[in-house]
Order: sequence, then structure tokens, then C-alpha cells
Amino acid sequence: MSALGVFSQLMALVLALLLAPLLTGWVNQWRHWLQNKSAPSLLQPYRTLHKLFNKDSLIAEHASPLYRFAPYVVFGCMLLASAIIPTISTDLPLSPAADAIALVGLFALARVFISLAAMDVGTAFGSMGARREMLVGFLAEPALLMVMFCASMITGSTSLTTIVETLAHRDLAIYPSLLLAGVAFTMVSLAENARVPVDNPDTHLELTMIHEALVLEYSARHLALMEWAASMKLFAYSCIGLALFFPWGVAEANAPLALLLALPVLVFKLAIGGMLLAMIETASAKMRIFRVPEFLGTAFLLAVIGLLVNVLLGGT
Amino acid sequence: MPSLTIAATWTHLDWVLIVVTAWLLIGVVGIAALRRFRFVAVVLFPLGAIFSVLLMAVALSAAYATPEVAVLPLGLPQLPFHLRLDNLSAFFLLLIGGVSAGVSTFAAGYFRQGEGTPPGLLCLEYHVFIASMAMVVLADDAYVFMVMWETMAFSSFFLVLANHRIPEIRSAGYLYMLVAHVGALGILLCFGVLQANTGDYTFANMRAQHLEPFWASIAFVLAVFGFGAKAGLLPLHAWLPDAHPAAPSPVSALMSGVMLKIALYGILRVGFDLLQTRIWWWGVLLMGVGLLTALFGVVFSTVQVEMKRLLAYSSIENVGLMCAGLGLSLLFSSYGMQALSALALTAALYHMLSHAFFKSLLFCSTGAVLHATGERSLGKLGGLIRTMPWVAWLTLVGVLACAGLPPFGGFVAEWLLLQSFLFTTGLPSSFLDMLVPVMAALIALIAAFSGFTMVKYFGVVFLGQPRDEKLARAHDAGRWERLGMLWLVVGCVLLGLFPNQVIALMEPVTQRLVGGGLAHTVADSSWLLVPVNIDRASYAPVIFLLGVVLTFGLAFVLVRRLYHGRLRRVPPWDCGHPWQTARMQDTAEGFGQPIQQIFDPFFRVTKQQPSAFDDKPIYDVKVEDPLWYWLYLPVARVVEKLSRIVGQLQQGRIAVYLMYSFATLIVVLLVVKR
Amino acid sequence: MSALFLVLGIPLLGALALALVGHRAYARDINVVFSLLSFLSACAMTAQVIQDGPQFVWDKQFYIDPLNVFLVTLTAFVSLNTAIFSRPYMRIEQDHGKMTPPRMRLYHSMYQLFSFTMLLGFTTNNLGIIWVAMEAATLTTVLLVSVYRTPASLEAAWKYFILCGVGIAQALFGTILVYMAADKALGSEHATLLWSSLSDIKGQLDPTIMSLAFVFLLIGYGTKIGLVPLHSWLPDAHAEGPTPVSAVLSGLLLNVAMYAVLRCKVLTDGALGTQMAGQLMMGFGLLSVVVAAFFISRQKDVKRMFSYSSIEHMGLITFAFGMGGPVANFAGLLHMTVHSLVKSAIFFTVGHATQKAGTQVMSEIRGLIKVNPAVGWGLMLGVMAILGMPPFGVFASEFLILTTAMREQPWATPFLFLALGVAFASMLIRVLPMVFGDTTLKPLAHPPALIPVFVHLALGLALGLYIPPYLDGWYVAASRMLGG
Amino acid sequence: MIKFVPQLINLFATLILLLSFAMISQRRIVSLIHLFMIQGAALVAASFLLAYVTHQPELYISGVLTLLLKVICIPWMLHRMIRKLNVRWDVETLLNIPTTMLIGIGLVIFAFSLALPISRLSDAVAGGALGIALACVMLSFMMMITRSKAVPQVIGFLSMENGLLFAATTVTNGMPMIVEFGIALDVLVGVLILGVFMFQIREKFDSLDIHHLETLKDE
Repeated sequence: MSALGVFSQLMALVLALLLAPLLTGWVNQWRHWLQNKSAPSLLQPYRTLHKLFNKDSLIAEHASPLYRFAPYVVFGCMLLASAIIPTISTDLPLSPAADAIALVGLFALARVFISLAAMDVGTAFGSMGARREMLVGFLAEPALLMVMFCASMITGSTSLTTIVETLAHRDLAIYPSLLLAGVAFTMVSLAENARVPVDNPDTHLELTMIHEALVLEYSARHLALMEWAASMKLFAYSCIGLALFFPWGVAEANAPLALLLALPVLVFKLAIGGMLLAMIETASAKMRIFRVPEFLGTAFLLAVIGLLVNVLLGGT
Repeated sequence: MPSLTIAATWTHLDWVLIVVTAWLLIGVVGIAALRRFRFVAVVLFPLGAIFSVLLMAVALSAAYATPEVAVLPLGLPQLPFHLRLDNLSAFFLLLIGGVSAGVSTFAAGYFRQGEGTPPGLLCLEYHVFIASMAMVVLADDAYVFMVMWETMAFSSFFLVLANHRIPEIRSAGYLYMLVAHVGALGILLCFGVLQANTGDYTFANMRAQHLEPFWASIAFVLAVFGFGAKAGLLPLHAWLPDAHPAAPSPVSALMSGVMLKIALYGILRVGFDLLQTRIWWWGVLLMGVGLLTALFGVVFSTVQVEMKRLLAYSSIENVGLMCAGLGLSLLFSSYGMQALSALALTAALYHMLSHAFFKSLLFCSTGAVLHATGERSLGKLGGLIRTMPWVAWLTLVGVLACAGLPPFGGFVAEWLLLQSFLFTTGLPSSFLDMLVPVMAALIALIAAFSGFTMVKYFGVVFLGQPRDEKLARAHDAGRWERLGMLWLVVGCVLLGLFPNQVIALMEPVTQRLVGGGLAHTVADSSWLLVPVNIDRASYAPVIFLLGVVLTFGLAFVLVRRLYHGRLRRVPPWDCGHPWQTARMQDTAEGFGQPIQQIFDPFFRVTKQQPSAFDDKPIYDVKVEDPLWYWLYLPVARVVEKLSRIVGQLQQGRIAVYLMYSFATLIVVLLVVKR
Repeated sequence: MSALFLVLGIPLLGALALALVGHRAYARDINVVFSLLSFLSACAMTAQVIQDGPQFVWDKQFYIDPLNVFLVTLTAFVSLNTAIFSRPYMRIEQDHGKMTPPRMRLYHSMYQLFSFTMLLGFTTNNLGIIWVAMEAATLTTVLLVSVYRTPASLEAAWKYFILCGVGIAQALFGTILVYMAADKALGSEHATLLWSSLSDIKGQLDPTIMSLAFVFLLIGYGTKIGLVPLHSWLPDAHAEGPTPVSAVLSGLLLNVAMYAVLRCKVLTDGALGTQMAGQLMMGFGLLSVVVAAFFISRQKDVKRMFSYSSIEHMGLITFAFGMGGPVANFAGLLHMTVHSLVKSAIFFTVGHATQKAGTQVMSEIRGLIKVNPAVGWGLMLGVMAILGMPPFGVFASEFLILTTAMREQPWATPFLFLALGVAFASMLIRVLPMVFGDTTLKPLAHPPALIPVFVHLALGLALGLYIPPYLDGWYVAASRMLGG
Repeated sequence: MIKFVPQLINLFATLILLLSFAMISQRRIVSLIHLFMIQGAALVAASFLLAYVTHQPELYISGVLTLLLKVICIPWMLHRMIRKLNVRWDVETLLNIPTTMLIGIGLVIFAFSLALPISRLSDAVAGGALGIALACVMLSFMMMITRSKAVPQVIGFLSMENGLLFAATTVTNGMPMIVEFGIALDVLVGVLILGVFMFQIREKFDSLDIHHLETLKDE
């Protein structure tokens, strides 16, 4: 691995840590604007995190150690995830350690821990949230996997860097399979990041909440880690989307200039992405919890069809 | 007979035989000390465990060795016991030894003085059970194979009946034995085909025969039927969720951890080794049955409310996945794609190994919980992580592994399986090309499902608040039990972290069976698991783990450094609801309910819901296996009807009887005359 | 002076002696002693055969060859163990008032006479004498079956007598036809019924007559084998007689009949040179296996159930011999041996169980394993063995039969599969609650005789794992002789 | 004289066949026994005749045996028995007489057709008798089926043995002596046992009607 490689790896990590809350803030801002509210500042997420870290953490008296570890584990998973997704460069020493499937596994690991933690305290909401989270997860996960598979069938690889390189550096071709996959991916990422229409990030409306129910018992630094992890998840998903469907502008091995260029490109793409996300959220309405399986089932189906289309029309 | 003079000259096979005899001897001693419980528990079972470790060591060193054969002066005169220790058997011996070491240690602390079968007898049955499994793997002719196979069946049958005073357990044992025997008959007929009328039942002869496709297919289907009955493939799975809970936990651990694999070994031996021809639809059949079984199993395991049943169904699921892997490998090798075939086979083998470890670990944990609480229904458990931390944390590893999460063994297997499913373009028939990705999707779905199940299992049993006040008095597992579980946990972790080394063990097997292997690609990349080539896919569990742990630690330290680590214990937030009770948590039913709603057609649900005006509202849902009503009961009814018809023959009148004889005479005379 | 005369003489003597003193208390022991003596002389005879091969005795009237030598020893052995078993058993029956001293006398002397007739049937070389022996065996067992004098036992005995008598009559007609054929082949002055001489010239026997003869012989002796649909007498006779009698009936008498059929089959095959005999036997065998299996599934009386299982196994054996060929014949002989061992062992345990429960109705026998673990395990293992669980010998023969059938007679295998499955299911579901679970039974007045049970089971087990060379030699030679 | 012998034998044969038919049709037990006795007598006569022609002393002996057994002992015992048990009539047969006769004729035809090929290549004095013997056996078999009382059944059984003996004598000029003795012994003992049985059945069920013997069944 080259020095540049190490550098870009660290770069990716730092970017993930820093940009993630920003992205969340950006999306929130846009949502408020679109809903004619006065938006909070772009840096609000940072402030919240800072505040939370300063507070004393309150923990239910019979909470087990698992409850306290979970936030760190989740945080670690998300950080690792964003480390192996090619955000600005495909020259990541860590990326061979985990390919697309492992990435999905990573998300699953995080999900399992967050759900277990939610069940640990044993309040009604915690377990309800855990159940719903797993319900969403076990449908979203395979769908996400299928989306990845579409790309990897085209590129003949499951390693993200290879996928991005191949997709980015072949002359523009229209892949109908990728179109289907794209739609499926959008639906999945909405569900996974607790967005409308599946979940609503900023209500505590008991009957509908999923993500908020999970972290209901958490406070202070644990809550901060959870939120940070959540925003990093959003960041990671967006990056995956960009990497799969708009891979242009991601730097390659030992190309420092491209690296310099890649950063603004990424920021630009994220900005657009966030805006679109906000639009979708505003435009659509929250659906009943039992509609969610249908929603995600559709996503799964679309992805599979994409796969089949790919086989049928022969990847390239 | 090999010379037993100098230990130096002993072959691997001799050592294995020594272990087996040792086990049998232990069993006999157990009979001698029929009711001296302490002795059996503290001396005999650990002794057996030691020999299991020995077996494991032997198997490890035999993995690369050339096949060794021996002939015991037992069995039929023309057909003495032929034994053969080749790489395949070595692999399975490794599995048997590794798991049984842990389980025997656990058993040392598990069996209690009590009703039912006396401990000494249990000891005998237990050791005969593992010994017979080892012998099945060694068998090199049909006769010894069948003998050991059935010995395995009925020793485990008696183990299942250990607490025979409970009628349910008796009926479970009955069903188990019945299905096992019917399956065995199938296997018998399969061997009947394979010996191709030569009257020579050695496997060597069977390998030499080249059957015409028709007979070969019959043999294969019979094998799938027979071994599938033991492995719990659809639709012959019904015994499994009954028998596993009925048995004492160590036995369920062995049955589901090892015995199911032995059944798959049978499919491997017949389908990949003995049968020389391979036809593509065999592979499709195996895949189809496997995936169907897997989906069925996992869907049912999510809605179970009894911990051992839940695990049993999850075993069905895993067996299905392994079967799918085998099928894919068969499909590839029928088209002569060695590399991919080897990949799929490796995935299946890996899954067998890791499942053996984590599933027996989980069953042991249920045993510990059972002892601590005397409660097997999920609905009454909860919060045990506080009263029995050892069991809880050890179980967590097993749960993560079973959920197929990185960086544990289960994930590696699924990863390999998906890899092999993923790159299957270029099969001759486009139909298969379409089929395989769909199957991959199905596998992904199933894997995600098992995550759901495992969260349910761990969350409901160990987390939350105890749903029953007697749980507060629950005690943690004893010394032996911890030790046994620890061993299994170590197995899970190692399998997760060092896939390359493990795959190297499987190399000879895949080379023998499908003439390909991963070792050459795996070898040159030390810390990366690279099935095909680095650009295509790679996975490094160690780095992965390090990554998580590092970020974990870093975050932990940094948060404390930059801010503080202050913590206050308070009662949980009651949502403005003054009295919160443990019964307000999700029950097991509640947790599985969404799945039950989505997959409604899978189940046979009988609901009893209260109306709004009930003063004593009762909510009761019974979720049953529809196959029981579609297949098993009708068959029973048909038999009953037939026997009623037959019964009419014997209706007591001597004149009628004489008429029978007379008619027979006339008819036969007519037959002969023409 | 051959030991053969001892083999035949001792039981005859025993019959006479016991006819005089059979009602005394010590008669039980005398019974055992005589059986022991005849077993010992059988061993001596076997030793002679091992030393100097097959032997003719008394100008060829008697003949010991590989086919019957082990059967003779087996018969002597099983009847010895049955005698041992019947000591406590009949004593308890007497205490219960089911037996009176005169009946005991009848029982004992008939028991000896019965074993004499069987041994005679095995050892004689004369087809006519085989018939006489079979008829005599029928008569003695009729008396044994009816010894309780209950209406049921009388009915059973009557049916037994009439049906078997008629059947045996057919066999006699067959024998006459064989004699006629011999008469044709050899001329009336050298005409003979000596099997050995006939088998020397079996090629010249007239096929038309022999085929007709075999039909009558098969139907005649088949009635005693209990082949469906000639079996009707069998379950009644087994269920209503004293248990020791049931044990020897299904353990030994069926073998004698089967042996007679085999002797005739050899001649017929030789004369016809076709598969006719074999096909007939296969047909009957298969029918018996299937029908018996379904009968088993609806039994309530334990002894009836096991007698149907005897029909099933005899059917299997018949099928095997019908299939012919070295492997199948070998399997058939092995199955005959192991079946008589295991089945008699089962009847021993069943006898004790029924005495504990005071009934033969299975639904009232529960949890033997708590009252008397030895009896319970004996029954369990015996049933496992008879159901073809390895490593018991029954499995060995079923293994050979099924695997051979799979390629030789594939059409038959589905039926065998079905029948074995059904038999397994229906027998296990009955026996399981009898052995395991909680109990309602009371312990016995006198200690049960369990040595015979476990000796038999051990032998059955041993034969699955190791067949001693002599026995093997006999099997092989016999199956070669049976050809097919 | 010699040249009449075969006709004579055949005459006896037909006589025996006739008697079996008569037995089927006969309801009165006493006359059944008489018929049975006559049949035995015919059998004896036939065997003596054969003995005289073929100069085989064994046949004389077997003839004497038959005489003692079938003509003297057994009928006498049967008479005593029915006097003791006073059963006179076998009123209801399971199958009415004419039908039985018709079936019987069918059986005879069948038996002859079976025996014909064999009798052709028979060189014994009266090879043709085989068919008749077979017919007798079958007829008595049917008689056993149709009769619903114990005694007639037994008589049917015995007349079946007559048929067999007839076959033995005429077709093969007598079985080996030892076998003959054995058979005779068995028959004698058999009849004795049957006699004992009938008394026991009588005392248990106070009737010799076989309908009482239908309790053991599998329905």
C-alpha cells in the first residue's frame, strides 16, 4: 500500500466523521425550507453532539454491560463501513478487508447490537422498536445485497473499489439493471436511515417510531454516539449510492490531483443527494408500519428483477 | 489387522479405532457404575472429552494423509467390516471430535440425578452414539455403514427417551425412530442399486461400477430421500423439532451439531464419491429442496415460543443452506466447472463445521438455562444476563455466529456461498443462469431472517426484565458447563477469524470430490480470504475485527479524555406510565408476530382472540406445521384404512378359512396348468 | 453308533417318562434335563458332522447335511431354553389355577414329543417320513394349544387342527405325486422317497408331475409356514396356547415346514429347470409380508401381534428362497436362524409381561421398565432386533435380501419397503408405551427366567456381527445346494 | 381275469367318486358314516385286487391296515360318538345341496383335466385313477367347507384321506411300508384327538355347531 493510499484512507475516515453530521444538518435544513419552516443552522448537529457529550449519562438501574457497550460497537461498525466505501478515492488499503457482502454484514452487526441494546432495559418501547427495526432490517438487508449484486454482476466483482473503478472508467453505457437497482436502493436507504415514508426521524410519536424507539432509553454520550452513528450511516449509504450509480470523479491509485479534485466533487454530489432526499421525504407521507414489509418487499423484488435483467441482457 | 505393537507404527486409523474402543469401554464402565452418579459425571464424561480431543488431533494430522484402509474380522463372512480413513472422513472426524469434546465436557456438569434413565446407562448410550458416528464416517462398505448408521439412530433414540415418563417425549422419540428407519430403508435400497448385482458391497466396488443414468438417478434420489430424512430436509423434517427439545441438551447439541452433518456426509459420500456419473438436475433437485427447507425452517423458527424448538427449526434452516451449497457444487461439477464447484463445496463444508460449533453451543446454553430456571418456554424467561452472565456472554457469540454476522464462522460460510452463487454466469442452459441468481436472493433473505430469529432468541431469553419471579433465583452454569461452552466458543471464534487455515483443511476433500480447490488462491494471500482473485472478492476477518475493536476502543478513550465518564443509575423512563411491569415487554409471540403476519400462508394458525367485552380476556395463537396435516396424517389414515380392509380377511369362520385354502389351491393349479 | 439316535431317542424317552410322572412337581426339572440331554447329543452329532462331513444313518433313512445340521442344533437349543423358561412360567400358571396336574403331565410329555417330531422331520431323509413328522407335530401342538381347555383355546386348537390337517393332506397328495414321478424315473421296484436318491436323479423326474406335486406340497406345507392366505390358523393358535408353546411354534415349527418346502423345491427346480417354484414362492412370500404388516397395525393382543410378525418374517424368508441365488439363499437361512432365536426370546419376555399384567391386551401393559428393567429391556431389544435394527442378525439378512431384490426383482422392492415401514411403525408404537412410561403392573411371584432371553438376544446380536466359520460353511454349502 | 383288472379298478374308482358325491348330498350323519364305511371298503377291495395282480405283499398289508382303520375302528368310534353326543342331523349346510353338486361336477372336470396329461404317461395298472382320486380329495374338501357341524367336517376330512390313500395305492402301487404305517398311525391318533375335542367342545359350548367357534377374529 502506498503512502498516498494510507493518506486517502485516513482522509476517508476523517471525512466520514466530519461530513456525516453536516449531511444530516443539510438534509434537515432543506426539509424545513421545503416545508416553509425556518431552518436550524447547518451546524446544529455538531452542537447537539457537543451538548450531549457534556451531559451526565443516565442509565436504567438494571441495564446490563451490553447496554453500555452497544453504542461504541455501533459507532465502530459505522466508522469501519464508511472507511471501506470509496468516497473520494478507490485506493483504500482497508477495502480488501471487506467487500460488498461484508459491508452489508457490517450494517447487520450494527443493527443487531442496537436492537439487543434496546431490548436490554426491557421497557415496552425498547422491545417494540427492536422488533420493528429487525423487521425493517431483514427485508432491507437482502434488498441492499441484491442491489450490490447487480453492480457486481456487471463488474464481475464484489469488492467495492473494483466496482467503482470499473463503473467509473468505462465509457458511458446504459444499464437497465442498474436503473431498477437504483430505484430499489433508494427505497432501501429510505428505510434503513429511518426516513419518511418508513419512519420519521423527528417525532416521538409512540405508535410509529422505529429508530427513536430504539434509542429512547439512551442519553448523553451514548445517545450522542448513536446519533453520530446514525448520521454516518446516512453518509455511508449516500456514498454507496454515489459509488454505484454516479461513480465519476472518484480518484484512483496514486493520482494526487484527482484526489484533490475528488473532494469538491463528492461534496457537490452529496449536496444534490441530500436535497433530493429532503424532497422525497417532504413529498411522501408516512406509511403504516405493516405497509413497510410491502414497501421493502417491492424493493427486494425490483433488485432481483434487476439481477435477472442483467443475466438476460448479459451484463455489458 | 494392523500391528498394535509399537505406538510409533500406529496409523491414523489405528488411533481412531483406539478412540472408538475407548469410548465404548467408557460406556461399559458406565453400565458397571450404573447409579454412581458422581463418578459417571466427574470421571467418565471428561475422560470421553479427552478422547474426543485426541480424535480431533488425529483427524487434523490425517487431513492431508493418504487414505488408509483396514478390515476388521467382524460382520458377514463374505463381507467383513471394511474401514477407510480418507480426507473426507478425516474432515468429519475433525468435526465430530471437536464438537463432542465440548459437549462431553458440558455433559459432565449437565446430567443430574433424577427420574428416567440412570446416569450410567445414559453414559453408555451417549458414548455409543458418538462412537457410531465416528464409525459411520470410517465405513468403507455398505454393511458396516448401515450397521453403524442404525446404531447411531437407535442409541440416540434411547437418549431422546432419557426422560421417558413424559408422553410427549415418547411420541417424539417414536416419530424420530420411525423416520430414521424409513430413511435407512431408503439408503439400503440405494446401496442395493449401487452394488449393481455384483454381490460385493464394498465402496471400492461401487466406485468401480458405471451405472446407466436411469439406475444412477434412482440411486441418487434414494440417497437424497434416505439421508434427507436424517438431515431433516423437507418434507421429512417433522421429527426434528420434536426430537431435539425432547432430548437432554447435550444430546440435542450432538444431534443437531453433528448427526445432521453425518447425514449430509452420506449425501456427499454417495453423490460425490460413489456415483461416478453426475447429472445436472441432481444439483437442481438438491438446491431446490435445500432452499425450500431453509426458508421453511427459518420462517418457522421465528415464530417458535419454545427455545429448543426455535433452535431446532434454525438447524433445519442451516441444513437446507448446506444442502443448497452441495447442490450448486454438484451442478457445477456436472458441467465440469471445477473451480466454482470447489468453491460451493467449500462453502457447504465450512457451513457444516461452523454450524456444528455454534449450534451445539446454543443448545448447551439452553441446557444451562433449563437447569437454572427449569423453564423452556421463551414466554417465561428474560433478563438472565444479570443472573447468569457467563452463559449469556458465551451464548452471545453463538448467537452472532448463527445470525451469520462478521467476523464469526457463520458469516464466512454464507460469504463463500454467496460468492459461489454470484458468479455463475456461463452455465450451458439459460434456465439455470436465471435460476441461480434467484437462489442467491433467497439465500440472502434467509440469512437476514436468521438474524431476526437470533435477536429474538437472545433478546427474549437473556435481556429485558425477568418475566417470572422465580428467575431471580437462577444460578449461573457450573464449572464443567462453562468449560464446555468456552471450548465451543473458541471454536466459533477461530473458525471466524482464520478461514484460510480452515479452508486449507478442506482442500484435499474438494480435490478428491470435485477435482478443484481454493488453496492455491488462498495460500498466496496470507491475511486475506480470496476465493478467486483479489479483484473479484476478498475478506479479512482479522482486520475487520481489529477495525471494529480499534474504533470501539478509540471512541471509548477519546470520549472519556475529551469529555467525562460520568454515569447515573436511574429507573427506566416509564413513559409517564406509573406502573411498568415485565409483562409489558414483547413476548416471544409478539416478537415473531410480524413475520407470522407476512408469511401467513406458510403456517396453520389457530387463533383465539378476546372480544372487547370479555371480562377475562384470553388471547391464544397456535402456529402449526401444515405439512403435518397435508402429508403425515393422510399417510397414517391411508395405512389405517388399508389395515381395516385387510382385517376383514380374518373374520373367524373356519368355513371361510377353508375356502381361502381351497381357492388358493384352485387358483395356483390354474396358474401352473396354463 | 451315531449321536443321531440319541438326538431322536432322548426326547421320545422323555415323552414316555413324563407321560408317567409329568404331573409331579419335579417334572419341570426332568423336562429341562431331557431337553438339555437332547441338546448335548445334538451338539455331539454336530461335532461328528464337523469331523467327518455329511452322514447317512440306518440305510439312508436318516441324513445329516449342511442344510439341516444347524437347524437340528438350533431346534434342540431353543427347545432347551424354552423348557428353562417354562419352569417358572408354568409354575405361575399352575398357581393361577390355569393348569392342573393332569394337564401339566399332558403338557410336559407333549412338549418332549413335539420336539421329537421336529427333530425327526429335520433329520429324516424320507419325504414320506417328513410328512408323517409334520402331521405328528401338528397333533402334538394341537394338544399343547388346547391345554388350557378354555373355550378360546379349544376354538383355536380346532381351527388349527382342521386347517393344518387339510393342508397337510394336500402335502401328502404332493408326496404321492413325487413318489409317482420317482416310480416313473426309477421303475416301480426301485421307486423311493429318499430325498438324497431323488436329488441324484432329479433331472429325470417328470416335469408335469413335479410341477403339480410342488403346488400341492407348497400349499400343504405353506399352510404350516403360515403363508397368506393359508395363515388363518396361526394367530389364534399362537395367541391362545401357553406362551412357551407360542415360542416353539413360531420359533421352530415354522422352520420345519419351511425346511420341507425347501427340500421339495430343490427336486422341483431340478426336474423343471424353470423358475416356476421360485416365482410361486416369491408371490406367496411377498403377499404374506405385505398383508401381515397391515395385520400387525391393528392388533390389540400382544401375542397375536408377534405371531403376525412371524408370518411377516416367514414371508420374507420365503421370498428370499424364491428369489434364489447364493446371496438370497444365504440370507434366507440366516434369517431362519436368527428369527427363531429372537422371536422365541420375545415370546419369553412377553410371557413374563403378560403374567405381570394378568392380560394379553397391550393397552393394559405399561411401563415394564419400572417393574422389572430386565424384562423391559429384553422386550425392547427383542423388538428392535425383530424389526431389523442392526447389529442384530435379522438386519444382516434383511440387508442382503433387500439389496439383492433391488437389482434382481426391482418390482418387489416397493412392496417390501412399504411392508417393512408399516410393520416398524405399528409395532414400535405399541411396544414403546408397554416398555417405557409409568406402570400399573405388579411384580411376579417367582423370579422370571431371563437367562434364555438374553442368551437368545446375545446370539442374535452375535450373528449380526460375526458368523462362525462352520455355520458359514454350512450356509454356503446349503445355499449352493438350494441353487435357484 | 387279468384283463378285467383295470376295468375293475376303474369300477372301484368310480364307486368311490360316486360315494363322495353321495356324502356331499347326504344330510343324516349316521348314513354319512355308513357311506364313509363303504368307501373304505371299496378302497380295501381295490388295494387287495392290485396286490393280487402286482404280487406286492405290501399292498395286502396296507389293505389290511385300511380295513382295520377305515372300515372297522373309525366308523365304530364315530357311531359311539354320535350316540354319546346324540347328534343325528346336520340340518343347515352353508350351501344348499344342488349348488354343491353342480360345483362338485365342475371340480371333477377340473381334476380330470389336471390329471389327464399325467395319466397318459402313467404305466401303473390304473393310472387313470389319479384324476378320480384328485376329484375325491377336492369333493371332500368342499364338503368340509359346506358342513356346519363338527362331525361331518371330520368325516369329510377322513374321506379326503381315503382319496389320498386311493391315489397312493392305485397310482404308485402303494407307498413305502414305513410311510404307510406312519400315515395310519397319524390318522388313528388324529381321530382319537378329534373325538376328545368334540366332547370338550360339546361340554364348553353344549353343541357341536361350528358357529360357536367364531370368536377369535381381527375385525
